[in-house]
Amino acid sequence: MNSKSTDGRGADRAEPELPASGPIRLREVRDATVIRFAGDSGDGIQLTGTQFAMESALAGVDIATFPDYPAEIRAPAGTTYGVSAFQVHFGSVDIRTSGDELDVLVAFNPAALKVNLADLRIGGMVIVDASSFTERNLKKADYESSPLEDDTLAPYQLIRLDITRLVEEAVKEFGLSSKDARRSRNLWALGLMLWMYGRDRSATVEWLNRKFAKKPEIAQANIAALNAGHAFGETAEMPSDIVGYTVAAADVAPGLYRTITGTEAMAYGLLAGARSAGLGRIVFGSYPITPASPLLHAMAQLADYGVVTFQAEDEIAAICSAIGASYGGALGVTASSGAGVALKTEAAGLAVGTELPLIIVNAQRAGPSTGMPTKAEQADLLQALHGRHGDAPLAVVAAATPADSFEVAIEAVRLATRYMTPVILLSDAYLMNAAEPWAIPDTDALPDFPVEFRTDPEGFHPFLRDPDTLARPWVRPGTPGLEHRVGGLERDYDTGDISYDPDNHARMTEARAAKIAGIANDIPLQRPELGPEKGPLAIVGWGSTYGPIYQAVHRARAEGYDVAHIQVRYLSPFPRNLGDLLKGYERILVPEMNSGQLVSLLRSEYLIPGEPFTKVRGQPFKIAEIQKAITSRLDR
Amino acid sequence: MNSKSTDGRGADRAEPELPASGPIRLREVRDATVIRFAGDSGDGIQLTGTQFAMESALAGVDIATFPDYPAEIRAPAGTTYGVSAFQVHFGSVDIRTSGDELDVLVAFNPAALKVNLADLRIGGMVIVDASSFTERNLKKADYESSPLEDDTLAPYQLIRLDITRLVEEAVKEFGLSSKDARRSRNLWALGLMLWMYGRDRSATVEWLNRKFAKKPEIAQANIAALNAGHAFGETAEMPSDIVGYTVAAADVAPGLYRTITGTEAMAYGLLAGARSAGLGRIVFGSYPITPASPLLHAMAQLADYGVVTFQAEDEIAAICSAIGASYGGALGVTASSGAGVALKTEAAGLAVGTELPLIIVNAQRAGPSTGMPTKAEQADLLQALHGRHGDAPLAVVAAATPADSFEVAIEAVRLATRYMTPVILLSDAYLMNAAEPWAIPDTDALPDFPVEFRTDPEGFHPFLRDPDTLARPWVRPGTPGLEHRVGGLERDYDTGDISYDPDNHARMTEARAAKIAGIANDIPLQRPELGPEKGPLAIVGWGSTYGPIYQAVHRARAEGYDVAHIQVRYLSPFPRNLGDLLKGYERILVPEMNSGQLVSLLRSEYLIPGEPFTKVRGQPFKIAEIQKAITSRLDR
Amino acid sequence: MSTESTVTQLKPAHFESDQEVRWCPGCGDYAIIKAIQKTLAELGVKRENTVFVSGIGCASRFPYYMSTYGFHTIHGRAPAFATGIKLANPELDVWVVSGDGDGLSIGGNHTLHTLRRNVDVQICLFNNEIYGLTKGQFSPTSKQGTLSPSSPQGSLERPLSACSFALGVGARFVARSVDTLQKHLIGVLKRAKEHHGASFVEIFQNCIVFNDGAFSEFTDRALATDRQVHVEHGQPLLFGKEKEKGLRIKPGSLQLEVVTVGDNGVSADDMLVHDETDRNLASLLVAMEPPDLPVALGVIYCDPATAYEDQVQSRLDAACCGDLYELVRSGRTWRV
Amino acid sequence: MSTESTVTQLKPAHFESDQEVRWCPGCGDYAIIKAIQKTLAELGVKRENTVFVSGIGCASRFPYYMSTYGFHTIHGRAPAFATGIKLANPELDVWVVSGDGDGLSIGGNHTLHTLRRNVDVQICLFNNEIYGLTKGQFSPTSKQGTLSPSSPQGSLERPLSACSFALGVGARFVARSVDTLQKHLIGVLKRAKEHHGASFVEIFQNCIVFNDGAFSEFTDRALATDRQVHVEHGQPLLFGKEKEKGLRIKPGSLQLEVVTVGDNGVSADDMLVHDETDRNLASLLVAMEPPDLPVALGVIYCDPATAYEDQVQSRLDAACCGDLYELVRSGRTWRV
Ligand SMILES: Cc1ncc(C[n+]2csc(CCOP(=O)(O)OP(=O)(O)O)c2C)c(N)n1
Ligand SMILES: Cc1ncc(C[n+]2csc(CCOP(=O)(O)OP(=O)(O)O)c2C)c(N)n1
Ligand code: SF4
Ligand code: SF4
Ligand SMILES: [Mg+2]
Ligand SMILES: [Mg+2]
Repeated sequence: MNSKSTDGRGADRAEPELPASGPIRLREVRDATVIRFAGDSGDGIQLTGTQFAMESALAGVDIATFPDYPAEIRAPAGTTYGVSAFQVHFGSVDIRTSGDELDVLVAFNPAALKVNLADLRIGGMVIVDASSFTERNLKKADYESSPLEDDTLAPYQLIRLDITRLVEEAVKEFGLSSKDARRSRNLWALGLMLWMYGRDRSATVEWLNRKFAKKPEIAQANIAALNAGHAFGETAEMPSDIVGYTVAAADVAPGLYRTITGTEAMAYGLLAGARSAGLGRIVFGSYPITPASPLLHAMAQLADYGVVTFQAEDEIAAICSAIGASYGGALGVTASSGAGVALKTEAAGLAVGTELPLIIVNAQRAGPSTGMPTKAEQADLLQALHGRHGDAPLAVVAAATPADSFEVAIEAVRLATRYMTPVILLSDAYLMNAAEPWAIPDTDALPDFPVEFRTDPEGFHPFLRDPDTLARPWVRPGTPGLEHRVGGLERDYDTGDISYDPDNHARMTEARAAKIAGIANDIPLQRPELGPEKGPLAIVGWGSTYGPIYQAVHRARAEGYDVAHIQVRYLSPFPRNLGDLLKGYERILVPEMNSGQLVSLLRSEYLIPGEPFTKVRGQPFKIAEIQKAITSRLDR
Repeated sequence: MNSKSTDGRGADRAEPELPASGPIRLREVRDATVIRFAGDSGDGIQLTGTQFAMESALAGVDIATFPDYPAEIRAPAGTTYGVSAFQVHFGSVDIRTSGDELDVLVAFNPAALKVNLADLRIGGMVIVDASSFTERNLKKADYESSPLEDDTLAPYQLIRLDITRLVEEAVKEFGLSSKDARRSRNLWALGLMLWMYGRDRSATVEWLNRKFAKKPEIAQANIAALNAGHAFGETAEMPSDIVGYTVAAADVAPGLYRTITGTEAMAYGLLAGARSAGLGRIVFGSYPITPASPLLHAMAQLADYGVVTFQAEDEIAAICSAIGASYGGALGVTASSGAGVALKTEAAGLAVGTELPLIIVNAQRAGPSTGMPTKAEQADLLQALHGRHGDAPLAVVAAATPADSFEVAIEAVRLATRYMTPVILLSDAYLMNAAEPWAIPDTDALPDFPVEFRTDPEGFHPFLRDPDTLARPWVRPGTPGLEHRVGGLERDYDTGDISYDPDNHARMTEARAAKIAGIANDIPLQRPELGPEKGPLAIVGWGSTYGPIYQAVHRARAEGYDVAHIQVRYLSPFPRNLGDLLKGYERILVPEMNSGQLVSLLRSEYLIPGEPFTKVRGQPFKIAEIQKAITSRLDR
Repeated sequence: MSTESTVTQLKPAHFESDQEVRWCPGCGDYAIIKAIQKTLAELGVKRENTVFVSGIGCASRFPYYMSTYGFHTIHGRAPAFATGIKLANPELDVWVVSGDGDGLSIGGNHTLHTLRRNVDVQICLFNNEIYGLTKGQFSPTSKQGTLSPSSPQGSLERPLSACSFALGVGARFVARSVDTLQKHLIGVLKRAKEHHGASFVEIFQNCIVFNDGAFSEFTDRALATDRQVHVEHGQPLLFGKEKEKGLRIKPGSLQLEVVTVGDNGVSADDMLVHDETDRNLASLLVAMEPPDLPVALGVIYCDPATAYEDQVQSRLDAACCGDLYELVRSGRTWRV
Repeated sequence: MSTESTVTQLKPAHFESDQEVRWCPGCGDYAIIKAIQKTLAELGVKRENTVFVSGIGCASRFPYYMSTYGFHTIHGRAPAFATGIKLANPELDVWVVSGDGDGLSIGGNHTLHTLRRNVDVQICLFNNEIYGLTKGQFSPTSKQGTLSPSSPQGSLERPLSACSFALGVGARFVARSVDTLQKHLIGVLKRAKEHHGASFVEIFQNCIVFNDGAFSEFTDRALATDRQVHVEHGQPLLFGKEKEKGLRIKPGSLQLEVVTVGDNGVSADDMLVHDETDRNLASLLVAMEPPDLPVALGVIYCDPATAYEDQVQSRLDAACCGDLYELVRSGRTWRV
């Protein structure tokens, strides 16, 4: 988490103080812990995890979460492909990933155990609802024999609880059907885990009362289950080998915090950027696609903030509507993934040719083609740079963490409007869904870069370039005297009219390239996130590999390895000192969730022997994987 | 021209023998000459040029031609943007370009003079139809005063002829309206030029009789005009400072020849490739776009050869129909340019994922966006390699000359069918329209690479890979027992079923990459076209820069410069020795009609400091430009 | 497999693939796949000659669950792939399975031109009036005001009528049925398969998760008989519990109206008789909406015309396999 | 410029840009641009509030020749750009100029959904039944058998009827005119401009170079009066030299037929009266083809509904410009 200090404007507002953690038995103390709740799509796993994360955050520990739902379609109950999971990594050190191995796995049925057990560290704790390990469920999960009976779970600390029965008891006073009662299993488990980490339950109770305001008996039953789970831990009913853990609060920068997903941060950032540019209206043209749809949904919530969402008939219409909106004087934004982004490349070329501002968000997912729609990958970088016909340069930036998406989105808007260019904003399936605490910024203190629409007819032509930025003027249709035509045919440098003149084409091609290259003078110089400016080894990352790289470098350095972490936010153009900086290291290692795309750009651009370190498994890197790569290169 | 020797099968056929050039006055002898006919779209310029080229070819000289039409829309007569031109480069040395500067310009009106004069070499000859230099026409061409009167033409050898009047006289016996009479101006001029270079007229006469079989009087009038022009040269009426030229026959390899455009060669090559693969049916799915449409038209002529052309509703449907056809067991081919190619990238990704054979022809034109639709550029190379979402490797080859398009097309079919992969075949606006003599191959001697469709259900699954090629089996629907499903979702390596397994995704991603990389072992090693295998300088080209590079290197070497020409036909994968070969040169210069795309690939791939030499003017390089680049780098 | 496929008469189960069906429990798609498998079995088609082509969507997962040839392509483009398959091999029997988003939103244009060209494929559009696979956004057929993740305040767009669209673009076979009406659906599918040329079949399909009850207004047991008219060529357009109601042209107008037998002297013969070759009648029928008018189900329009690929094929047959050498040496040549 | 644009009443010439018009001499587009310039002048619109958006094609060069705002976009997508412009600024008056290839082939789907959503733009489709700019290939509206570079043996596809398509997808304004009928065309264009919501205007346009005389069958002087019926709301559907012929519903059917006043007792009042709000009548009218039936020209259908962007705008107006800080600090927060 990128914890910038901030005094927000909240100082004058009443905020909950850090809850004192309640009276507690002997507890082990841990730096950080990773727990995962897993069960059927129908078991309310996502809510359980979110609540646990919230209570932890409220307790002031740092957190990172990651939901992992089944492929898009709701699968039949009990099947392995119907398993839904939610992982929470929390601790007193700063947390930048959702964690490698699990310390605790809570499995509501055999399928959930089957799918997730591999991620549990040897010796880790697995809590199961024994009552769900029926013949039928075992069969659905392809278990020959019950893992609770055979020695499948030998390497782990197994806690078998008859959660279903316990819940039914807890709620029977409310006279719910046993089917409805089972629905509270997740809250019972949540109660137990909250107890285990000495967390408060009040926020959850509040939330349940709000959520079921219309059905108080359901609220009551759920609260009863929650308390029962907590009590179960507290009381002697708990198997003796279990003790609660304490995870002390992290020392994060002071300020007002909330948790935020990459999707939310992106939506807020786009809006903040538009406000900074003085643009009252965003036209967000999009077509649903996993994992970009959540951004469409988030933007649709912002109608009260001058955001128009247009669900187009396809991705082509989506980007075209956004370009049209920019021509019309609003901020045009479009977002998609995979196949949908491919469909936008023709129109993106028009935006390059007509030099209109435009934001194209690409929530990358595993390809090629439909690939694995819910899984993360970084394989669209070269497409972002070169995936258009003709020489069609534009700006490309990438978000590094969920919260970082806010700042990167603002920056994208700044570049698009200042340079009259499309900007591709790269995110991915992991970043969009992952969450982390976010130091709420003072929105009055955000950068200010108001657009000046041209209104003066004097000497105007549509491709008259600003000497500094080489940007052409932006004109709002409706402005008298500035009526003009733009289009995809090559334009005369001096008049903006159609031109087939060979020299003019060369000149315009150079101007378009020079304009984008010039951005390098308007962005921060590249600095390492961690480690020295020269040295034996630099780990160079972009996008969502930030977390694992940062942690790996952090740990390696703690162990005395001289390694640096360089995180490239600006991918087109590169910061102007990037080449020199990189040449200061003997070795360059570039971890990417693709077949080596950034590394190929660095090699071509700077002729440095960057080394690819690739992972195309639709999953984030594990800290350990990168740490191993570091040590193996520096040992010897 | 790539004059491979061939004895064709024509030996047993009666072919016209080399015509003895007629009795001729004192003639200067020239190696090679470039002449250009220029006039209104309506003046029959293209026919005139084509006929001149044909007569020259029949006379055994080597030729290269290039038509240059106005932008797509027919413009009003007499305007500069309505000017149509046709250039013929012919000579006794081998000709590989349509020529740099003009030796002779024939201008039918002021606009034609205005537009083309700049290309005439100082001292060159300009022949004008004086009678068309009227007030009105001069104004349309924005001439303040008549260039025939002022000293605009001082640097040149001006021949002002009252062609219109001369033609009217020549044809009056046929009682045509003077409007119809004017229509024969082009033939009169053709007659004159044929005389000037001592060419025969019989083929033209034949052709006129055929063309106007239904209107004999028109045929007669045209022939009369043709003869009159010729006679005009022959007789003393010719200004004294004009003499005829002789361009001796080139010593090209023996064989049966015809002239061929890149479009024709591509169409024939695709058909030949399908025949070599044993595929009786090609489904050519396309949507009209300049400059790819001519290929659609050419394929539409091949219905009798098992070619189905499908004019789809758009480029997406076009490529999808082609992929569907390949799934159905035919050879699917699609072709487009610029914007149209961009629209195909999503579906191309599906062809990569489902591993189906497919040929995608890209007739590159000047971009970005609509750009300059009739002009040539090479700026889609990086798009061809990287312009898809996800890691989606495929094969990319490029044609170097019009005739070469035939061989490259066959090779594209071989790779597509042998490796079950889409192949992008790069051409451009210049190659598609340009023509050169072609040694007609013995079609029985063409390579043979029959496809073996899988029919055996034993142990079959759709992604079972051939151990050598890593290609999956190709199955014709209709085959009993092999019913199977393919799609865009990731497939299990061992069963072909849908799989979201992370390790499997990594394995399949590697397999797809390895398959394409493996092609490097199945293509010729890279060899220089000219010059040494090691040395101070290599000029590396791809596509239509072949001609000017070859000539420039040829000339530089003749002048003693130690330079090599390397022409890369295979762009993905590169020939396996390319890196080593290039490392053998001190300097690498890469001329490209783009902002430096191949050079960026070479730098990234081999870490060699390749130097870009770019030209983005929508026009081919001039030999002199490249020659100068060579000498400037080797002098000192 | 190979052995089975030589069996002349296959059972519905023979058309199931070995893949586990992964639609939500209770999804209307289960009923539809059963109906299609039954249709194929009853028509006695060969699996190896049958190809299911789909785009992307819940409905589009269809091919994976069939034991025939199948191609799960990309979103919206299935009709174009299907056209290519028919051009490669007109003998194949090609079915397109699509959804309201796949076939009418992103894919509307391909559906349009495939119907216009009259390519001999069966286009089955599973209309659940929602984007299922992407978790419930409104679609082009969603009712105005639909609350969805992308329309939290209710969708603003006026819905497209799939069948009016099909008729407007020149489809020669337009039919409609409902996932839950097994017998009726199978009857309609058989007609679609038998029709030579493009057949368009809209199937109302319930998405139990994201748009449950979208069609209950006319599919609820209680309402069905009064709100559905099952059209049959040559039969009067009657409906209602005792077929006591019927349709006729409101005199002096071009509107349909419901009349009840017996009411001011209306007799059964006054009712309009269905003529499936009458395009004008078809457009009136597909436009009917409850509660005022019943929903028309069945083969609403069928007026065959030559199929596109037949014309292509006959041209190829006319003159095939010209000699390659003759071709390349065509035009003027010379010998050196 | 700036000064002119403050002049209240502009002349047609004021709507000409400084660019040289580059259509082929004799192209029907010249007449159409004149008509549109005259329409704008007569309606007294402001240049600065007018935007012409086009795709790619000869017709689509249109915006370059107008002195208003203009956007020459990419092939087939103009309606989507136009929608974006209206969403950015609903005040602007947006015209889409497209061709039969641009608007019905590659762009068919965008035309469809823009009409369905009822975005307030005027879509002028210049239908010359050919791809002009790319030198004459057949288009989706070309007659079957059209000889063209891509159909040397004649095209096989059945043509699309632009207006049947528009009605089928729910357009609320559908009209037709001809390039050469200046007065009529201007009248139709004015109605289109006045109609709030999407207006679809098909203009038969002669491509003198690649498809000359495509419409002569009903535009030739000699034939015009007998083969064109100019429809007007509330007026009987009469045509012919002396308006002696008329249209009526063939009794007991849903077909139109031509009857002549006087013939077996037919009187002028027996003729059908045009009701532009009747969608069913409209579909019959647009389907009429010579020689049996006259071609219907004029405003064939007009039945306004709320425009898409008006609904969007009213939502924005309802609650605008929320406080950013309030937004980002929403949900549960804590202080460290
Ligand atoms: C090019 C592209 N755009 C978007 C998507 C995401 N997507 C998949 S299915 C779908 C719509 C599904 O709705 P529908 O076609 O009605 O099928 P259903 O799921 O309702 O059966 C969308 C938008 C995609 N896969 N590809
Ligand atoms: C994506 C794309 N595909 C194809 C083309 C080539 N193209 C330009 S205009 C056109 C069709 C023109 O026909 P129409 O729309 O009827 O306009 P017209 O020229 O007849 O006025 C085509 C295919 C293009 N420019 N872009
Ligand atoms: S989401 Fe709806 S359409 Fe999709 S499988 Fe589930 S119920 Fe069926
Ligand atoms: S080609 Fe046809 S449509 Fe295009 S400008 Fe010429 S005449 Fe007009
Ligand atoms: Mg749906
Ligand atoms: Mg047209």
